[in-house]
Amino acid sequence: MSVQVRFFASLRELLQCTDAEVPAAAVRTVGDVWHQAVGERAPPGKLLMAVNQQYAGWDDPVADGDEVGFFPPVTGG
Amino acid sequence: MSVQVRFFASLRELLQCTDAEVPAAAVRTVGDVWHQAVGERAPPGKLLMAVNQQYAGWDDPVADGDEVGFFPPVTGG
Amino acid sequence: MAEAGIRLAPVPFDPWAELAALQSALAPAVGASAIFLGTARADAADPAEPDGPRLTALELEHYPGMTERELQRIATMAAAAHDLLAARIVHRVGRVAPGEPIVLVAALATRRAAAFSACRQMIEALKYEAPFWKRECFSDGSARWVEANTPAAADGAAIPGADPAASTGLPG
Amino acid sequence: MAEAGIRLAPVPFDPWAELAALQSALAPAVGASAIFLGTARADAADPAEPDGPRLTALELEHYPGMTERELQRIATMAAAAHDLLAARIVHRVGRVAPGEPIVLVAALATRRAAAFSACRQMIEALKYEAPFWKRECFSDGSARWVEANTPAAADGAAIPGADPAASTGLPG
Repeated sequence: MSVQVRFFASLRELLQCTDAEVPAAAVRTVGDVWHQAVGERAPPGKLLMAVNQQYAGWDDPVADGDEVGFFPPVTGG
Repeated sequence: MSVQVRFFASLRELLQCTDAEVPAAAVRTVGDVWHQAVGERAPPGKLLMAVNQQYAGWDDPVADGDEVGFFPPVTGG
Repeated sequence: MAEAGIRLAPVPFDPWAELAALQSALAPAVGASAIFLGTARADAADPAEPDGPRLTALELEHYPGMTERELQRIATMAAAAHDLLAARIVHRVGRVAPGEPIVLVAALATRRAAAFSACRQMIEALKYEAPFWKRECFSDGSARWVEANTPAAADGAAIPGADPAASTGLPG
Repeated sequence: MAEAGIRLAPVPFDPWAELAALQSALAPAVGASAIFLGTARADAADPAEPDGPRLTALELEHYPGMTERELQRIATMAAAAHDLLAARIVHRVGRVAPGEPIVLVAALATRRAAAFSACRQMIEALKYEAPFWKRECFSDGSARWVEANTPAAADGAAIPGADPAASTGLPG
């Protein structure tokens, strides 16, 4: 009964967070997942997020078994 | 004392003209070269022309030793 | 139905061999192929100091699973929107040396307008949507994350809605 | 100063070998390469009769001297306008079989916007300004001259002033 949380690239280094797991009962939205995993620290100005590997928003719902990713602007290509 | 005249592609076939030479004294402009080489036949609606291998216009001047090319719209690439 | 193929390459790849195979598989239906190849440059760490530390490698991180999914979505959408015969995206991951290919985007079509538009659409979408992150390593041992790709508008092409951050509803 | 190279190919050429050599000569300065390849399609003579006679060859006539001059002008202008590291145009002449390359246009730059713009500019200029003429030969033994290239506007890109006919001052 949990939500997997993943951090990438400079955000992972900034937070010094490895991937985490938060209790599903404690979160309703992506924003909740951030605060459960990271604490009270405000998100950086440009933060991207995904639920189950699809782009999502701060207020999007999250359910048991979901995977939530947080990452900085992408710089591929 | 002459101007070389060259025809290309469908225009060459249409006119059944091979390359030609016209006396320089008889021509002042590209248009004069056309009529000296082809006769009274009006030019086709879409005709391109070049003097010394650079695009030119019907009224551009022509001098002894010049090469004048007439051709249809280009279709390369 | 257009072939829309994508691939992550953990080691250097040969874009020309890739293209030769794709082209010969689809000839003589193809009339126009538009191709973009992005390669790693040996830039100076600081443009103001051209004799200072230089880039010795790029490290390309990605989001396994999501990255492939995004690339496939981008290729499939471009193939459908422009009626392509084939769309192809190959992107390196891992450590990339200067001069090596990073990304190959190819659009094969009957006519050039479709090929060009699709190729451009794919690389712009990839730059702003595909989860890759570049870390630059320099000859003095320092390293830094690239903060953002060049904005599309400043780079000569306005790509409306290409920035997913604009629609996340993030406060602030 | 950018290398702006052009070549007429009287026999089939390998675009990928051409590009591999160009790219490796300029790496690691190059960051973005935009490439267009035009190839001969085995089209039906009449689109309304897909099972009718098909194209068996293209015959490409050119204006020796003027064609090279125009291609060189086009490549040099694009290289200068977009600050390219290299511009390259290769164009077939003579008899071309379906599936074979007709034209290769490559623009190598540090950044993608310049590469794309230069590549597109070169192929559009070539289509409307370089003196080449295509004759289509079909499986029933018939042949016809292609009358004009697809207008740039209908093909998705308005190229102001690309039609030299507009400025010839021809009466009528």
